[in-house]
Amino acid sequence: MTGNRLFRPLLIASVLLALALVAAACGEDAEPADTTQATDTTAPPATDAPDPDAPATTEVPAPTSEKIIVSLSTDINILEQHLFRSTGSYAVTRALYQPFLDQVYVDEGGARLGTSEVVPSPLLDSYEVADDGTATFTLNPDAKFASGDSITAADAVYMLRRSIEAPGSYIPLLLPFIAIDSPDAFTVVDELTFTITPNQPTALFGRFMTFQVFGPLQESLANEQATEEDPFAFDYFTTNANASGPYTLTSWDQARGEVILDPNPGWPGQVANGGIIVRNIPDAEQRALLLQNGDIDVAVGLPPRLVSELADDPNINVYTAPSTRVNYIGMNATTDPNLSNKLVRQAISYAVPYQALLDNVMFGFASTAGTLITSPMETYQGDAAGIYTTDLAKAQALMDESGVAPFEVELAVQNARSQDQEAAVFIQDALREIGITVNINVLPQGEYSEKLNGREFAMFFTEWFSWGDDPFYQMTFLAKCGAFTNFADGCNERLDEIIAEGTFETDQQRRNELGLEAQQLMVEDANRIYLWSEDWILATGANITGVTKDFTEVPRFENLSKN
Amino acid sequence: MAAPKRAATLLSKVGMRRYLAKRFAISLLTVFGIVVVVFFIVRVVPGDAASLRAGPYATEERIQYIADQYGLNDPISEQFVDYMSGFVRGDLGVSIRTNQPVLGELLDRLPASLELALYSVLLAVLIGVPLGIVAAARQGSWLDNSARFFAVIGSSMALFWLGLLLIFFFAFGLGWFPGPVDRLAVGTAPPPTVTGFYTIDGVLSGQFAVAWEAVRYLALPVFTLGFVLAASILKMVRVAMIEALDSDYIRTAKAVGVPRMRMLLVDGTRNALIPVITTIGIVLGFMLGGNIIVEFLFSWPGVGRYAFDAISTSDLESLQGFVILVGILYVILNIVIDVAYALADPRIRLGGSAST
Amino acid sequence: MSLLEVQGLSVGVAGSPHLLLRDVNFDVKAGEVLGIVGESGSGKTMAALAVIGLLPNGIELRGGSIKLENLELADADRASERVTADISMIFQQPRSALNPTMRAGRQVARVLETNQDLGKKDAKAHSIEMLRRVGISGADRVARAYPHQLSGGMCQRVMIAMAMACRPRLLIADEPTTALDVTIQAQIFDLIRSLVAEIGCGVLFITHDLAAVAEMCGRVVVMYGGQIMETAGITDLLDDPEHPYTRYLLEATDKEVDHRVIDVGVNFALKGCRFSHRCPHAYHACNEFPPLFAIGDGHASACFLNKEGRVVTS
Amino acid sequence: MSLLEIRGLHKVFGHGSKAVPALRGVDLEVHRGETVGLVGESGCGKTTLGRIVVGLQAPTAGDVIFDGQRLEDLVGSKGFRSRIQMVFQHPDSSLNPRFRAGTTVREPLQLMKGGSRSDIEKEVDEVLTLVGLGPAYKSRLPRELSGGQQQRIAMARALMSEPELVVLDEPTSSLDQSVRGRIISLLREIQSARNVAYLFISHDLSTVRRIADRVAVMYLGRVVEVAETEEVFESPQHPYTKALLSAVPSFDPNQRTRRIILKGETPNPADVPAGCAFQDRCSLVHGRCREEMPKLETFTSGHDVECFAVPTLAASG
Amino acid sequence: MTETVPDRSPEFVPEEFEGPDRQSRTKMSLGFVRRKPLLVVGVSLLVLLVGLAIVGPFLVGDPLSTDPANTFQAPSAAHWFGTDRFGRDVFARSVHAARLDLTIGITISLLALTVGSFIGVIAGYFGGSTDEVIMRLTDVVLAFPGFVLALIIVAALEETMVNVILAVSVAFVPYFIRLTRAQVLKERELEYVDGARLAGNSSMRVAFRHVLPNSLGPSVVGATLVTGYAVLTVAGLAFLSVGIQPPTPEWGVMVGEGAKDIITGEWWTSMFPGGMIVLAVMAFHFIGDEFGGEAAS
Repeated sequence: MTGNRLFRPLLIASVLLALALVAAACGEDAEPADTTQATDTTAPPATDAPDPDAPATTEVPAPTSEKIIVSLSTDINILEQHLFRSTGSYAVTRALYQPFLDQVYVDEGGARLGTSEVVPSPLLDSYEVADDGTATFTLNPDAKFASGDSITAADAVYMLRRSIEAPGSYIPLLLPFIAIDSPDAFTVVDELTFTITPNQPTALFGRFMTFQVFGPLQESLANEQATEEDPFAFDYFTTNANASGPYTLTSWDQARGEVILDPNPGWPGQVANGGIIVRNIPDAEQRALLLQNGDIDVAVGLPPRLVSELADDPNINVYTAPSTRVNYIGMNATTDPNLSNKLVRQAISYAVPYQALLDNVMFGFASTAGTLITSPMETYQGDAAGIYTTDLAKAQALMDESGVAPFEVELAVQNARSQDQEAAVFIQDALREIGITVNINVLPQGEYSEKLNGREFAMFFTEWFSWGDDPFYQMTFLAKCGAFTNFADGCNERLDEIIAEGTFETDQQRRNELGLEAQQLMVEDANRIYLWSEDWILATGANITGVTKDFTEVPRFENLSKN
Repeated sequence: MAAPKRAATLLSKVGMRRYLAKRFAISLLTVFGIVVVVFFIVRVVPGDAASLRAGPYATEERIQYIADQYGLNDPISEQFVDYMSGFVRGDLGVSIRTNQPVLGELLDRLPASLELALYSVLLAVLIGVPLGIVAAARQGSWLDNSARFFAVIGSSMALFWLGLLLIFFFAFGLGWFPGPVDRLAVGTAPPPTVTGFYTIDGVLSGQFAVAWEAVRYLALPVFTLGFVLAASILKMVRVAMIEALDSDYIRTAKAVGVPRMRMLLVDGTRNALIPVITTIGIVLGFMLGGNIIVEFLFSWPGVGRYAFDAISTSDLESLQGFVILVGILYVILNIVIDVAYALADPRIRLGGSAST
Repeated sequence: MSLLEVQGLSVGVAGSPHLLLRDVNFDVKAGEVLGIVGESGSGKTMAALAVIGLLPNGIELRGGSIKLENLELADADRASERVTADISMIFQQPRSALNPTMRAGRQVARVLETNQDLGKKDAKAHSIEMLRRVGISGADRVARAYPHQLSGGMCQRVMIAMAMACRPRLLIADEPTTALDVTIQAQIFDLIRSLVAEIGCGVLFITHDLAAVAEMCGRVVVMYGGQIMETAGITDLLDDPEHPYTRYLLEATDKEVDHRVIDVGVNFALKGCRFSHRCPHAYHACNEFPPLFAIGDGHASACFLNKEGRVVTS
Repeated sequence: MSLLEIRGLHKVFGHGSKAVPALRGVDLEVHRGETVGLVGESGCGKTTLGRIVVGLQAPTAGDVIFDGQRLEDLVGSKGFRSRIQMVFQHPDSSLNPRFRAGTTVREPLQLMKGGSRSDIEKEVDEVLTLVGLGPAYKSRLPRELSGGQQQRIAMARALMSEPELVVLDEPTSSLDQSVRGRIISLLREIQSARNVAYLFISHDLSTVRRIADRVAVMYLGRVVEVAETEEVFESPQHPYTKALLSAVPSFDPNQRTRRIILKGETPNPADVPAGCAFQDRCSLVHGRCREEMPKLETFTSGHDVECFAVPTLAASG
Repeated sequence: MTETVPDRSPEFVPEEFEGPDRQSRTKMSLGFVRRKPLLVVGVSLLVLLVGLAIVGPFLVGDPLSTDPANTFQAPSAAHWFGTDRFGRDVFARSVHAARLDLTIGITISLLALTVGSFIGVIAGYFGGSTDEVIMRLTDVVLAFPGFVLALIIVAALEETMVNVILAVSVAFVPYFIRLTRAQVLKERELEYVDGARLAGNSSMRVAFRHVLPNSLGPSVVGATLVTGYAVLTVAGLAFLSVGIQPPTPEWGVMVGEGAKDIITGEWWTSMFPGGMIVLAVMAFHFIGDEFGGEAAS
């Protein structure tokens, strides 16, 4: 046919295009190392770029240490130390703001694990606590902001006051535990000395002072940037920083979720690397992949299943340590009348497949929770307290005894929390066995916390992590009658008494007794299903050392180094 | 016969100008409608914006403080007036999640989306148009049937599934392309911004390695989208071309001896491409927002990914901004398309009798 | 010798056994206007499209020969090469027959470019001249206009200019004036006649209007249901119609008829004469396909009966 | 008194600069039981006139008086619908493709007259028989009918309400020649059976000649000549009528020699010159034609012409 | 007619050729398969899927039943599509999902068709300012890509199944408004509409009894395509964890859940349900395309 001749050009064009595509794809194969080369050749100019916040970048005497790439699972959204909203933000602000105290660390399995002993951080020359609890801090005269200005006692006190007075900061939640209720507790003694005077001595004071929210902020800069509507310059510090910590903010590309940090020349401590690139890579699978390929050095927040896979990879180090974190499902008796029956709650607690959750959701990277006092936590006495193990027969018996007819209940889960969602599937299936139909409701974070705060959920997942590792502190938040964060709304007056007594109790024996009774009460009340206590996990390339776990369990950068 | 419909006036410039003016007026109206619709849809969202802004564990005082600060206690009509007046000044509000102006955040991310969109559409046009023409010209042949088969598969393809498939085979399996991470490798600094397109900026600044890397990172998402888009373009080109080839004027061209190839390209394609302009517009419009899935899948730092993050964190202010931006882009795009359409079709350009 | 000779032409829909054109024979001499007249569905347009090689998709030649000065056109391969220059065609809907996105002058010019090897510039000048010759006043202006800016009559003139620009030896005019007003029709008829006289080409003039045939043609082919009923010189046909269908058609134009006879559509499945299901004289023989019986000089009728009702034998 | 009287009817489509006048002052009468043929070329306004008469469109100005009452007063009133009906040009599209013939024909009765089922059915059968089809056709869908049969159904629908006037808008122009004749005969028979008046709109002069009692010729929104049919065909007066008649193809070779080929084309209705609309194409044009619009004036009794040149011709001829 | 000619012989019956007459019977024959291969593929696929959706759930296991001992089993005779991270049978889930997805898709499409064509007729038939207002509103809705519109509506409402259906329907309504309106505008010009008016129909009756049924053709074809797009949209939303949520057996949910497993090599948890989506959508598109449907925006 004549047609063939005439259409050939078009046909050929299409075929060529297709071939070109294939060729383009195949062409990649020839140069697998190309990506890294590109990285090497192009990265320096950008990092060398002069930055007003970090004029001294090039002076850092660390020519051999490259930047370490840390990938996070969350947004880096606010660099304001008092308003941070995500782990990512917290990690970066911790790098930018140096608290006055730090923990003592011990080496364990290649990682530096924080102990509960605290020492002055490089910002301080000395730190003393008097018997009445008054703490005197003397600043290191060499400690400087990234701008080169010295850090003064006035800056420290400004920051402390700000943390209390600024609307929107949730630091005030912390202060009752260190017995501080007014800005008058903070005093400038001289240029380098200031004091903090709590109402009474507390066990937690030193621990709290290691949190980045108590890192100095330059008063003069804050006043300069303040406006009438925004007297504490929150807007400015949301995107800018004059660092007092180990790093300065070199660049922040919000769209890519990338922050570049360079060592802060004014920081009196020792930074073990040439800087940090923090990247938000929300997808855990991608973080794992990048880590395997060596594209990133540190991956935070990998799900247990991936960690268990990566643990076998010789190029990857996986660090884990038990944590006092508690993962539970709250059962709100007031929201759902069926749950007001204690026997039903107990039945549910017996029905949950705890071991399957530990094995198939957490892949072993968790320990038994038991109650709000989790197994790694001080005063834990699980078996003695009679914590729940899976026993469907008992569960069914309790259901029968309760006389409650089979019912439906909603179980709320946050959309971003995949382990919770996975656990929900097992729990849904398990509760069917005792006639309870669970409807899983997955909600976005904002809506979830709002409804959680509003006590709208009958059953809901929560994870809680108390900075400071204290059982009574933990229970104050989660179990105290009427506590804002007691989302399950359970209330036991005896438990309240125990908490009140335990919080300031210093005798270990007594603490253990109180702990055991509290655990027994919590088992009996069964206001929550205590699912597991999640381990602290960090995965890095095999050439990375200096992994640090502190009270907050948020990644610390300054000790990381790459060989 | 029928009532006179034909006012065959030879107006050209006046007609075009009037056409554009009308088009523009309608667009303004549409934009207004978009803002209204989005504003009110977002306001019915369950949840109190103030407590969302305050974040978890916020105290009542903080929530009240925030509510006052953002005027959330005002009557909805007042809030709307505020939003509108802000909108007119180019203010789309402040993100709940990040406390940053939404417009700025969106504009930061727009180049990534546009780069992805344009390459995808380009690929789709390069595949879809020639294949569509060939299929139409050889209607009923095996080639036509394969093209149609491809078109159906393409338009039936679930983007996320195709994306996964490609990632599975080409990134994880064969390792030909980088994993679905970003526009560039972690650690590669983007080239100096000129257009915001890394491929172009890389070339402009002489950083060819970066440009090439950008191409490699673009490849899979572009192919994912391009494949799907090519299908709809192919389908439309084929239909339009068949219609054109079936038309009386093609028969005329044949009857007076216009060579077949010329007839195909000049008479056929030219006329067939007029409706295709609309399709490409629709496709581009689809891309402006439809790429949420692909941007999510490939962690592409564009506006779609931004929208996804906004949804999953209930950041309605950002979501609202995104939807409005997409709506406006779409409206602008439509004007451009209509003008292109009018330029391509003298019946519209010159006014007169064309009744569509 | 005939310019165009069509013999035994059969055309059918792909996949269907029934023929849309069945054993069609006619010829056109140079300088002659041959009319093909028939009602809708008679196959007259199909015959024309078969001749010019533009059968619609899905319709195929089933047999017969089409010879233009001894060049066989029914052979698909050679058809596309020749047809264009030697045969051109004008259509019923002048406006849609022109490319809506191309200026009228350009449409004429490019025909000149391809068929007369003119350069762009010459072709343009020539095209305006062409437009002038088809009676367009203000040809410059019309040449710059797009089809939608022109009236139907004007479009038909442009169409004719294009057809004539090929200098065809055969012009097919398929109901060229059906869509036009009667006063415009008169103008177009006039134009066609004068151009034919000037160029000397043969014309295949297709229409449903017997009166138009009477005006334009020397000889007529009457078709019904894809089949030739009668061919004759125009005077013979009007004065002395032979075939029952022709007579029926002529009577319908001016005589009172019985309205109770219900018209039915063409049945392409009929074995015999396609008119037999309507024919008032049909009898058993009509289930055979009737050949054309010659009755006189250039006069033939496809009916087993002559008009006296006697059976014809050939 | 005439059944229908049209006086100074104007119709303008569109507004402002886009306004296109379709009718520019039409006068016409139709008497009971007669057939008036309305002829003219496309765009002359004849269809618009028909649609106004049946009330499908409203005039811009002027009066339509039906049986002594103004149409605009009648349109809303009950029973008016049934008195004037219309048959359309395209039989294939004038019937609802989803309705069986019976449904189509029954509908006017049900909606406008009512009555018992059996009465309606009886009447349907009767009218179907009248149009030459019979009850057997009730179950047919339009696509199962030939063009002529469709047109018969359309006529049956129009006749169901026993109208006094039927506007026939080119009812035969889409039909084949052989069918056309039958429909004309049918129309005649219906007229004698029901004493219905026809306004027969057509561009086909030979068909009009066969059916009309009187003929009105329209050009660009005006009636330019009106007379008894034979008078118009045998003794046309307006130069346009003459040209129109002479342009019709004919079996008669002599006709061709008398042919008047008009110059140019009908002007754009949006842009009609001042004075006589026919001036640019007319061989008899003189100064007055360009300044003043001629009026329809009596040439002989029952023969009105709208041309300044005509009385002169009459006098000299 | 003419006296000299004998009348039609009363015994004469015109004979026809044997075999199929015109299209009606040929359509049923095998030639049909050859001429419309895509339609045949589409219909067979659809019949298969609908059958699976209706009967399947009775034949396969419980889609929610977990089995911690048998997680991530590769496809085998026991588990055709393997098992997922909960030890659930992917095939059982896919089959249950077929019922859900097809029901949702068809519901959305019918809902949008009904509402869209109703509004479309009103806009097209009554025209004028009614039309203008409706079309401007349609413009506004069309300014959002359908997916985005559905997304914000679902995000704005409670994420229930009903809301997903409503939200996605809203996104497709303008498509049907436009299709119907365009067809009504064509249809309105036809003479039977005037005929109906003259037959005494009120304008409402003309619009809905005469014009609407004749204008539905393109919309009905469009509806087959929209059914496919609706399935895609719902699944896409579910993939993004918007709308239908895990552990509901729904294809998009399943792909979303399974996407995590790709990196560890368990391709079957996402590939099979994804393939089902594509097959289902293809079935509708093969059918819709064959009847001349065009891509919905």
